[in-house]
Amino acid sequence: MDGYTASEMMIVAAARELTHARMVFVGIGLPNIACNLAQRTVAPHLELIYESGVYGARPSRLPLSIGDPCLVSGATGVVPMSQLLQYYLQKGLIDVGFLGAAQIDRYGNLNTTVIGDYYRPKVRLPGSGGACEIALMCRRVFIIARLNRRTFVEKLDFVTSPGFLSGGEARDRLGDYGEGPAAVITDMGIFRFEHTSHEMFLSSLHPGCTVESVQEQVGWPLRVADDLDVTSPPTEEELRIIREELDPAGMLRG
Amino acid sequence: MDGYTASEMMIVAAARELTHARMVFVGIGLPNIACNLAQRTVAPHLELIYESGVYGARPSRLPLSIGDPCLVSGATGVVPMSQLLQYYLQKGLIDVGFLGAAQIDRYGNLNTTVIGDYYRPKVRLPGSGGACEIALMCRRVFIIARLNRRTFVEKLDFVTSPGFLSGGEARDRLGDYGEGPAAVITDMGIFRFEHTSHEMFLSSLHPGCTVESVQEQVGWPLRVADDLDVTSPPTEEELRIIREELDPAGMLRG
Amino acid sequence: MSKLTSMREAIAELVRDGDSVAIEGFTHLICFAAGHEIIRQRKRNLTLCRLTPDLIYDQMVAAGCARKLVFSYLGNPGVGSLHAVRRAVEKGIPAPLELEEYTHFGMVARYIAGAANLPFYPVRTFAGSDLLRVNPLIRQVENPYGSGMVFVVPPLNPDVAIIHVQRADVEGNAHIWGLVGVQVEAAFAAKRVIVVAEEIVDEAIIRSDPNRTVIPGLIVNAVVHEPFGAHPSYAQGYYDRDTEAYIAWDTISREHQTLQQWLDEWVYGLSGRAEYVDKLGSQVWQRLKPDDAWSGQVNYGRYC
Amino acid sequence: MSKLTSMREAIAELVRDGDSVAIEGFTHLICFAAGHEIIRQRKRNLTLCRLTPDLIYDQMVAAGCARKLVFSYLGNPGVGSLHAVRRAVEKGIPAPLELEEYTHFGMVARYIAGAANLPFYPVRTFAGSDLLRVNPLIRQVENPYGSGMVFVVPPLNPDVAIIHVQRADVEGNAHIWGLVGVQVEAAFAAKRVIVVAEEIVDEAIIRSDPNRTVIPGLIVNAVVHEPFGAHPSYAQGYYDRDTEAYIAWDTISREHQTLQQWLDEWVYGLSGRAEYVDKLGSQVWQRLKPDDAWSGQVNYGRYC
Repeated sequence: MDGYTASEMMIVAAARELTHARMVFVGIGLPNIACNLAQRTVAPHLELIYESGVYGARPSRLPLSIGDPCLVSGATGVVPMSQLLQYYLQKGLIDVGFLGAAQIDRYGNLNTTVIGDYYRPKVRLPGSGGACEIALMCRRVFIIARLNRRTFVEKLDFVTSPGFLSGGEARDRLGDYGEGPAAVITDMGIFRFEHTSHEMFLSSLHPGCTVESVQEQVGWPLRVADDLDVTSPPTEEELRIIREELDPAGMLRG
Repeated sequence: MDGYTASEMMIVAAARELTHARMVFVGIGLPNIACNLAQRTVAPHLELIYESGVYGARPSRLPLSIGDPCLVSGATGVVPMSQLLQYYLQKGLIDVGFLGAAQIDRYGNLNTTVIGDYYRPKVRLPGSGGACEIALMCRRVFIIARLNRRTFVEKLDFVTSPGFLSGGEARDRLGDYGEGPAAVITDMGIFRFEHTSHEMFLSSLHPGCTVESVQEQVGWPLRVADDLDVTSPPTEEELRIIREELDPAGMLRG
Repeated sequence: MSKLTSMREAIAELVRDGDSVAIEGFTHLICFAAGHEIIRQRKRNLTLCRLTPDLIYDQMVAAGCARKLVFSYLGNPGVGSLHAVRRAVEKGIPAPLELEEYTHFGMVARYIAGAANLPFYPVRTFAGSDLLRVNPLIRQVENPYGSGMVFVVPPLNPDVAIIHVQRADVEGNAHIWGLVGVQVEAAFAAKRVIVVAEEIVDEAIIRSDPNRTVIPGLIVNAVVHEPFGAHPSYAQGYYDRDTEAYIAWDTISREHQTLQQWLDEWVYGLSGRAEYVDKLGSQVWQRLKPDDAWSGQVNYGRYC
Repeated sequence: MSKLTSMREAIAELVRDGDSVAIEGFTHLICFAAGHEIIRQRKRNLTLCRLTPDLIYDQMVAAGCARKLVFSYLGNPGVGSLHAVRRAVEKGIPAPLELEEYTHFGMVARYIAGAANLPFYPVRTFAGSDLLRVNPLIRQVENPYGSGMVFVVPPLNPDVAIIHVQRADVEGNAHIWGLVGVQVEAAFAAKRVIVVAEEIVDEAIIRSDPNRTVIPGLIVNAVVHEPFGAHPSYAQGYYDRDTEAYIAWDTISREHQTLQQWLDEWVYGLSGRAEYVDKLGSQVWQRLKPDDAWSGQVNYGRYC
């Protein structure tokens, strides 16, 4: 089976990263499907926690926002945001968070605030929401983004959510937070971060993509792993679960 | 009708102090009966709030502790202590608090912690519980105590709950807190605090008591109001409510 | 003591030009009916506080009610941008808009400090973010139990909080279920509180389940009965979020002109929420109506 | 994943000599069954944390389990003194007992800081109190938004919290109604959590009312089914507080000797709570049984 979309590849790659993960902060869209796929494959004990205050959701339909009422009915618990942010997230109970961004730099710092000058913005973006605290406090963070030069930039216009800051030990100096970005999952490949410099490198190419085609979409000279992998394509079972169980209407896998 | 007990006089005197009060932090025992009497007489809109987390209680029996289950069933609301202490008490929503003590000094400071040295106590008392924050944060505080020299002392062994500290502006210097003790209601008379020195003075004698008999029970030279009142004895209606409605078993009015 | 009044009177009496206003609710129970009445009454120079300004503040900004937003996420959730807010920020249309910006946790912490009468609230977020550079109200205090600093935010005490709930009695004692967001903290932090309820119930209903009471009447100034008052947001168990309306707003709001036409038709042209409900039509409410899913009961016990 | 186990195994595995232990519950849901099992297993050098040590810590102190109390109110509520604690403090019988003392608010704030992973928690209590003189852990930080200092307390993170609840599923997701005290904060603050339930229910019961879930299974290490496990404290809707037992304790505990005899008869001499329930006899349980008072239901809605 070689018919699958770039989104399906991203969902499958993200799900596989969750092997043995226990508690994950879920966003809507691809991360949500990736987590649901992981529950059915590599992480049967995965607990999904939504910033809106829900955990143990059993949604009867594909949720359209993290505040969707279908997440509440039949959930294990619902708590005020004050509890969720303090007793779950800040307490360090969450293993994994997913984030997207309008701009990403080589150290996994994220901008979702503004393009251009903060006070005279070219484009005013949504801002942090919970992204800054997720970036700091989840043990590991996965970034999901489609690869292109507007997104993967040399320098952010604004650091909304810290990754490894200026690299090296810069993040450690912030204090006792989560480990930071573990991987960037894109439609062309998977990036990880070097152990000491914490600079992003291309770790795995999705089938059909080349280092050159990836480099074209990245705004800095990209490092590439010596043992560059090729991502295993989605299995039939993975695709079946996505297409038949998680997104039968095809809203997200297109 | 001249047959009434000293406890009944205290209950009635305390209830009358609640004219127009809106929200009161209730203790068990005499304060509880006094508040219930006030609801039926001088303060029909009085809301009773219990440190345990209950407000708008409609107890089906005389509660035996502030955590009695009869306070919960049929109450308007129940909240965690973290909310009660922060959003109600510390927020300044509570008009009136009632406190008792093992020792009281002339400035309305209260000791419920220890008799003797803190580290080698003669008698180890319960400690603050919520008394210290009630003393600081309720707009006004009423102290209820039976008069005797062991209780009304020149100097406290330990300040658990601040009244006016060393008098004068000492309490104001603590910061933005409640007004402090408004009155001390005893079995022999009612004491209030001078406006500037904040020293306690005898304001009203209960019927049958004399200034001399009161002074005998107080461990410092007592000030007496120029216009010393005599407390009006309980009315027939007040006694009827106490005896027939609030304490038919006579547990607290004896 | 009944505080029941109409939305028109509640807004007229309790929301004043220049006020800071919090219409809260995280996705759930966002009181659009109150926002529309504020627009109709042409309130001006408001400071609008909300984690997620959502469509309601986009509409109020477009209508010229706001001079400032205090917020943490400026988006049309699941759809995209808030175009009216962006026009105000990027182009000053219809008027410039001041932004005071936090993270979700920062906003929640500001409400907690406001509700608890604390001069500041400590949080471990913000480290490494440029928010520190653009928001001088995020500060630090020293940890007296060890080394290092802790970030703090100041209290947020809106002049008015508007809290939509599923049911309340006439004194404003209210039950909420489903997402509670920061409704409780916003209500306790505010100087004045308007409770807007899908249903007004006898106090016996409230008293039958006191643990469900999240807003006490003792902090409530006015109670308004406004069924469907949260549409296109939702009320758990009563009606669904109207995702189509959220998507449609993206088109309506792209131009200042079309947005104003929408306001004329759906806000200025209507006397209140009852007309809005009628105009929307029964087929919309049929589409949004969920099936039943009952909670089951617990026994509080009667102690005699 | 079921965490269901016996009280014996839960205590043996999760409570270790030298641990700090919090058996919480404000008047309501105090887990005497766990305290008795700790006595039976002769755990030693425990630091016992609770706002109100109540009878259970009086018994544990008398049994020699404790080296320290962290607390805010040392009394037999509505009755008088905790005689065993007083003997330990005043006379060193059976051993000296260290005290670390706060107000109720101070203790609650310590649990909140512990649950929230904050290095301190600000409170406006303590001003003017001699507690400041005897407890060096109550400190101050400067208000960065104005003049003046604010009192703070450090986090309290017990090694073990034991939380009694009305009902839980086998993973430890638990519903509580009635007084909740600081059960939630104590549970999140603790390194290990034992949930003790009057009833073990199917997870469908928990899921039917998610707003009622106050303890999530994800922080729970063991679940114990122990009906009547809170006696002489109470479980709202299940049984009343046994005031007679609280009054009787005043006499039993006045002498070290009579107290030890009581421990022999009611703790050491029994294998566990089931025998205790039998020994107490059905007439006691009849006396403590409340009539029904049902909460009514709410509709969460099924969204398809």
